[in-house]
Amino acid sequence: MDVLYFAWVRERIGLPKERVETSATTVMELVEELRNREERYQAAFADLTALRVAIDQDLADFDAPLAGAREVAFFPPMTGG
Amino acid sequence: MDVLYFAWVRERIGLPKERVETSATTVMELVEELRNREERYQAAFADLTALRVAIDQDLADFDAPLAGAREVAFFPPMTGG
Amino acid sequence: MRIVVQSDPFDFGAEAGEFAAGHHDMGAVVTFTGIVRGDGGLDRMEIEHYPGMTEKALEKIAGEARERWSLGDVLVIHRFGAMKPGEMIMMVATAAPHRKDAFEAAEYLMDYLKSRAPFWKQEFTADGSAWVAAKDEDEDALTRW
Amino acid sequence: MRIVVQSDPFDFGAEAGEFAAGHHDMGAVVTFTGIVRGDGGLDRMEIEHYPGMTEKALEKIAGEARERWSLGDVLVIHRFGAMKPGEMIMMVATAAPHRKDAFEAAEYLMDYLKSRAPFWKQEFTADGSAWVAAKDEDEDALTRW
Repeated sequence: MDVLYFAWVRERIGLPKERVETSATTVMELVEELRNREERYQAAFADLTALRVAIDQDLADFDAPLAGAREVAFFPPMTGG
Repeated sequence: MDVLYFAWVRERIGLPKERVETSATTVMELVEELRNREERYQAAFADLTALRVAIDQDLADFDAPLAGAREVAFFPPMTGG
Repeated sequence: MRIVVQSDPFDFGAEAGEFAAGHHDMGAVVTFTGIVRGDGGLDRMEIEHYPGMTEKALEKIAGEARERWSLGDVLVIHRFGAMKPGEMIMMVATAAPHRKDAFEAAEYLMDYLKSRAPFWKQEFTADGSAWVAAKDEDEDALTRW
Repeated sequence: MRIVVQSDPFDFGAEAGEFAAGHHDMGAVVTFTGIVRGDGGLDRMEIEHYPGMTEKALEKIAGEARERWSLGDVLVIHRFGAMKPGEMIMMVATAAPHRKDAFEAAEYLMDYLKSRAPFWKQEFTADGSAWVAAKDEDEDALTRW
């Protein structure tokens, strides 16, 4: 699946998008996998209350299932308007 | 003093403005004087809850004093906007 | 602050654009414009007003809004005379550092302008004319401020 | 209903004027526009967004407003990329038969757009850059709807 990062999440991880092969069944499992990769992921995912997630471009919860998801995005709370 | 009429008050009385010599000390006394003049005044002032009054271009109450007033206006509730 | 009372049409887009462009230190601009609705077979609307008191009342209302909210600027334009369905009757615009102030001040201006500025609307249809009656809900709207 | 997401500047006055002129059966048009404020020594703002999701989120928010209020039309324009103090960031416009609906729908659009549309602001000053933090009050604003 495609994993996208925006704003300071993108900056901490150092890239806007990557292809991830995973057997994670929930967003939280995916986060755990990414955290175990490298320190920059740990830094980005240190405080989940400061993060939001979207599955296939819809806002979702961290315990949401990933079944069938093509695109998961992580980002800080939005600041539009 | 000048007495002005607007909207359907003007239509009922048949003129927009007139000079009135009066010794009325309050708006209510002026209304009574006008009511005693002719039927068209009675028609215009029949229901005071449907009327508003301004003294020298400021909204006022019917029991407001007229001392020093140069201009008194009677009209229905406003419908601007 | 600019208060305009006129019978001529005004260019809402140009006024709104100019108002917003003039306020680079304000983060939020809200505009409201009232348009003559064509429903009910309306042919035209005529608005009577009280020259002198109208300007005074609008300035008072705008001044009260400026005391109550943190505003950079206020614009009120209100027409009188005859207008056809689709024509703009009036507009208000508010500029503020924050959107809450801009919104609330614009609603306050509208609520007071409706019931406290000396304008009277008369509607003309093929059947004749009728003065628009003030609505209880417009008077009630003032109680929230 | 028109939703526009673009990096180019837009002409607020022209958009507002065209929107209002197109709605002769609506009595009330409300617009909001957000402007880059120059305070705090801001040199420029850059807005990042999530192409694809942005349009989807804005359409959802506008659709919800149309279900909730009696609206004739809705316009949302939101920019991304770099902009200087004084430039317009975004605008919404609502047209409704009555002013209460037009005002409430515009405020609803703004409240949701602030916290639910995937935009992120970054401020640049002479000292460097910082991501704008979401405000608790913006999240709290959603609870009133």
